Amino acid sequence: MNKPVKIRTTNLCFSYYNHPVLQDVTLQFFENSLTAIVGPSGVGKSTFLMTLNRLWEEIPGARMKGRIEIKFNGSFHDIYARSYSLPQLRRAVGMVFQVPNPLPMSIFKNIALPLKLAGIRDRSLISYKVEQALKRAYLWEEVKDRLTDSALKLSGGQQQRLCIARALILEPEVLLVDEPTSSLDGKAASVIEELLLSLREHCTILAVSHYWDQVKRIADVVVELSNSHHQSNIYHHQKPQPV
Amino acid sequence: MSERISKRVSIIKMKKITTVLLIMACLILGSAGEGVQAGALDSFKDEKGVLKIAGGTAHIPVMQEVAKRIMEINPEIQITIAGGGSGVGIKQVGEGLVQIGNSGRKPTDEEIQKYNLKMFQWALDGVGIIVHPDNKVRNLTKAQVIDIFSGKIDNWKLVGGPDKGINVYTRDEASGTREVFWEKALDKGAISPKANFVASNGAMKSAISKDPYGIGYVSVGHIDETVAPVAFDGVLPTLDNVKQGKYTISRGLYSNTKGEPSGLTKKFIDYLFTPEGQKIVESNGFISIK
Amino acid sequence: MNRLGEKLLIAFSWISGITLVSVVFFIVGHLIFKGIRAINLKLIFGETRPLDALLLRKQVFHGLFPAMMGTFLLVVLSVGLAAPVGLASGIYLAEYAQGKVRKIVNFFFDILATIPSIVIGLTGFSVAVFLHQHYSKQIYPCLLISSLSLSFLVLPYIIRSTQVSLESLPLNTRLTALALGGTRVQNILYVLVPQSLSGILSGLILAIGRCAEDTAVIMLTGVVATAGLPRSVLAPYEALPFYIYYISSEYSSPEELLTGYGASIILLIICMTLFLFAFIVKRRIIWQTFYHL
Amino acid sequence: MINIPEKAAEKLFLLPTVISIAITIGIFGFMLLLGLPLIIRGGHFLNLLAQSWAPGSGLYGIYPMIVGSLSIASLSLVFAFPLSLGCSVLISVVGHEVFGRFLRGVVQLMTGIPTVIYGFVGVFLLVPRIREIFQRGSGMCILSASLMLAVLISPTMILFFTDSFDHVPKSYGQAAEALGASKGQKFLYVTLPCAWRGVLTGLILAGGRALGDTLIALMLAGNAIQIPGSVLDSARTLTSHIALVFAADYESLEFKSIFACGMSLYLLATLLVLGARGLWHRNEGEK
Repeated sequence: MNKPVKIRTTNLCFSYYNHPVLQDVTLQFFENSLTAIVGPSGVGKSTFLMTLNRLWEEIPGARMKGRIEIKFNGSFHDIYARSYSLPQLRRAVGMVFQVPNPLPMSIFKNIALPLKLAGIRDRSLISYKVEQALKRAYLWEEVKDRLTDSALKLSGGQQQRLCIARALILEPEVLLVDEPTSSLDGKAASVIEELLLSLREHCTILAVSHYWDQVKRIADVVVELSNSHHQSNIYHHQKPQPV
Repeated sequence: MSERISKRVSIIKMKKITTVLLIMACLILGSAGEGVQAGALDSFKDEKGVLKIAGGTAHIPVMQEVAKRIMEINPEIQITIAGGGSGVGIKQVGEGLVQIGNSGRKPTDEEIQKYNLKMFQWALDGVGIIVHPDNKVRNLTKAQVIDIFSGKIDNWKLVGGPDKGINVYTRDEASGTREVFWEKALDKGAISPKANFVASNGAMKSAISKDPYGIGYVSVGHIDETVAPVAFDGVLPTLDNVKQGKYTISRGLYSNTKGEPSGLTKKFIDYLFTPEGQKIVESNGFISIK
Repeated sequence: MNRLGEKLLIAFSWISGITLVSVVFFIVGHLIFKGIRAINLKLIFGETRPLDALLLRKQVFHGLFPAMMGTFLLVVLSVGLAAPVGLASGIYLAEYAQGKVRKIVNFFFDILATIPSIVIGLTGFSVAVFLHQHYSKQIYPCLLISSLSLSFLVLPYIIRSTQVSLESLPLNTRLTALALGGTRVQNILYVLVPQSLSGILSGLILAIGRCAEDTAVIMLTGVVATAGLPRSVLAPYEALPFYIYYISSEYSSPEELLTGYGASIILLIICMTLFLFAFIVKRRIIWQTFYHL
Repeated sequence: MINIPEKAAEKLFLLPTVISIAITIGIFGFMLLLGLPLIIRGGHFLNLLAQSWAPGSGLYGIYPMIVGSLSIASLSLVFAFPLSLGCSVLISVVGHEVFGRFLRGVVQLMTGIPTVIYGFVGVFLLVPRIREIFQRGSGMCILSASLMLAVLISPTMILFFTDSFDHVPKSYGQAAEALGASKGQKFLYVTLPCAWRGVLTGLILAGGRALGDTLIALMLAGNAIQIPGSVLDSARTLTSHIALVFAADYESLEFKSIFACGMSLYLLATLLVLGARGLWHRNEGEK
């Protein structure tokens, strides 16, 4: 792989209530590529994603050791450094969950939420950005006439794209995606896959996936986390170029 | 689009706030009402504020009637009336918790001195023994009364009634009625621990009116057709008998203030002594002191 | 266990259920049967014209209006005092407190919830007397002291309902705003609290109901038999439940007793409505009020 | 946009929590402070609990009130427990489609009936009946108060019982059913053994409500200060003692005795909480 490295983890160990989940994970991820993270269930794939935006810190009983660096503005930053701002990290590292989690408010408000959290108040800027994010998430055409409707009225696939749009509105450099199609039917899933491929141009994507066929379709690189106790095995595959 | 909606919401909010403000304004402005002409009550017209009364429960009907008349004339005045008993009245007025503390007994010299009390006796009253109207026992000797209340006599048949247990009702220690009854009828004898407790003269009357085998004591002013008075050593507790001094379990009704009363408090007490006030006293079954 | 035992168990449960239902119907029926003819405007406003009374132009005598207003003010003041403290404590318990601290805090709130109301009333009364003796002669048992004491009484309801509704939110919802770069406070204010609004609201309604029905606290802290409308929060006042208690022991005529029945029906309707409402609200989503565009 | 720094926000939420705890402790502090003169005079708090009430001879013990409180509360539990158990069996085990749901609704509504209304109805409906039926005493007695209290505390118990029955994992019941157990057997051998801690906790909490209630005992129990000899005797509870004496002379020892009552009630409440928490938490630990 000839792309520059974006993220590197060193000797990452993780446990829930003293029960080890990840042990000694040392990995690299490349800019503007989509890395699929695979492995048997319970091996800590979702957990691994959450170490990259420090979201695990909100879950009781979790412990982590090791070092994670992400390259922002040309240099690597230790995201666990004391001086590092957590909200800033999470704005730069977006996340999409396995089950779509729109909040019970309108479509517009859902997507504008990250801006509100970031303290942006300029209404015309917000409207513009919401539109852009929806377009990037292939959702604009479907919802542009009903932005004030509740987000919960959307279909599952639409909800998941809404969540992606919501993560994209802050223009993150890294996007963490946790089995984004597992709760969707085939058609909705393929829209999401297409979307992820297009997003690669703008950010580094780490996607957890269960389905090998899906991995083969979308991944530039595949990383397998295995159950073996001391070392997580890593395989780098060159993705077959789509025809 | 979003702006329009948020504006609409804020208009609704504004409307709500205005309504609340309007109601509040009404509450404040509305309280300024108009008075009616009424002789002895004229002096209350330029008063306002809260007058608090507590203590003797025998006094309550009179207090309520006077308070009603005053508040009708001038809604700016709020008069609150609480019971509690004579002891409470004296204590609370002494501590400055209320402006007028009523008592159905004379405050002791110690109390008068400690709190610098001024007392105003505005009526004469008796404490009568009462039973249920269906109870045929209508006369008891002092000795019988003492034995009944101490629990020694515990069946009505021992005093000429039906073969039923006697249910004794009494008041708590703060009661002036109890104090007077205990002193003058029971010669400070014991009251049975089995006795039921009630909290006021009114409560005593309604308790006895519901209990066919009950016996209790109550301010003469509270006796009506729902209960039957019992002659004490042959003398019935009636207004006349108390007035003529034949009925010995009698007492004054007092209103006490801390120091010389002034303002609203003074006017209230003065009103009790006007012919109108004394008429209220009489219509409530007490004996006018004039 | 044989067939007979099983039959007995089921028969017993039916007997229990029918007994309880009939007791409740008997109690409510008795009130309504005896008191329904007392329910009219005169019961509430006495001889005063309702409009005059509502605009506070005239005092109401021999009517429930002062007692109802007293109860209303009591509820507003108590819940107004308890709500901010209760909400904040509930949020702290659910979102910040951990480990030992959390256990200890929980324990104290359990105690606060179990202390008999009369003990809380006694405390309020002692505080009033203490303040009167040491600070200001203006303070004595009054509307404010009652409201303060009642707010102690309902504090646990508000804390618990807030805590429980926050804690029952799914992890997915909890993480949403955080993953989008929200701070903890933003997450609480923008997502968690609005999402648990119905639970919090039903807790508040329960608190209102508790304030409206309590008698033991107020009888020690400033309610009196006759007060008219309270002119200030530092004055004694009347309240519906105390009126019912007072009438039950001191009524002097059948008419007065009838007003007691009337007052009971009114209080019963108020409390039942509040509780019913609390049960309904819990299930209904009312986020619209918060997330308006 | 509210932008409160994280640390400040935590403090902001902590402060009311500390206030609430301070209130909880403060309530006991006040009881202790104001009851102290009597405790010192009585020599010992425990003495006070065991002494009888005879102001004439300088005894201000609250033993009769403790006996009153405990006997009224326990008798009400005796009435309410089987009734509540039966009702909760009907709701969650027999599960009659119409009546079960109706009963649950009635029980939920019952939690909204004000105590003073139970007292009011008790005075005019129950007391005269008790007097007529037993032909003894005034009708204001432990029995009347306990019966009304039983109605008051039943909803607490029923809601708690049904909740614990509903929380027994469905699979347990199914396992029993697969072995050919009937509904009644399933309840007796599976549900009840699994839910007994919940049942006990509900019993404790209902007992707490019964001990802490003022109005029903005040209005229906007659308030005589004596050690009751039978359920038809009049008695005074700790709570009604406070309600009856609170307005007395503040400096008298009689008045101070109500703080001893307050303290006893507070301590009883604490004990009940400890018991309920102990049971409940172990219960959760097992799951």
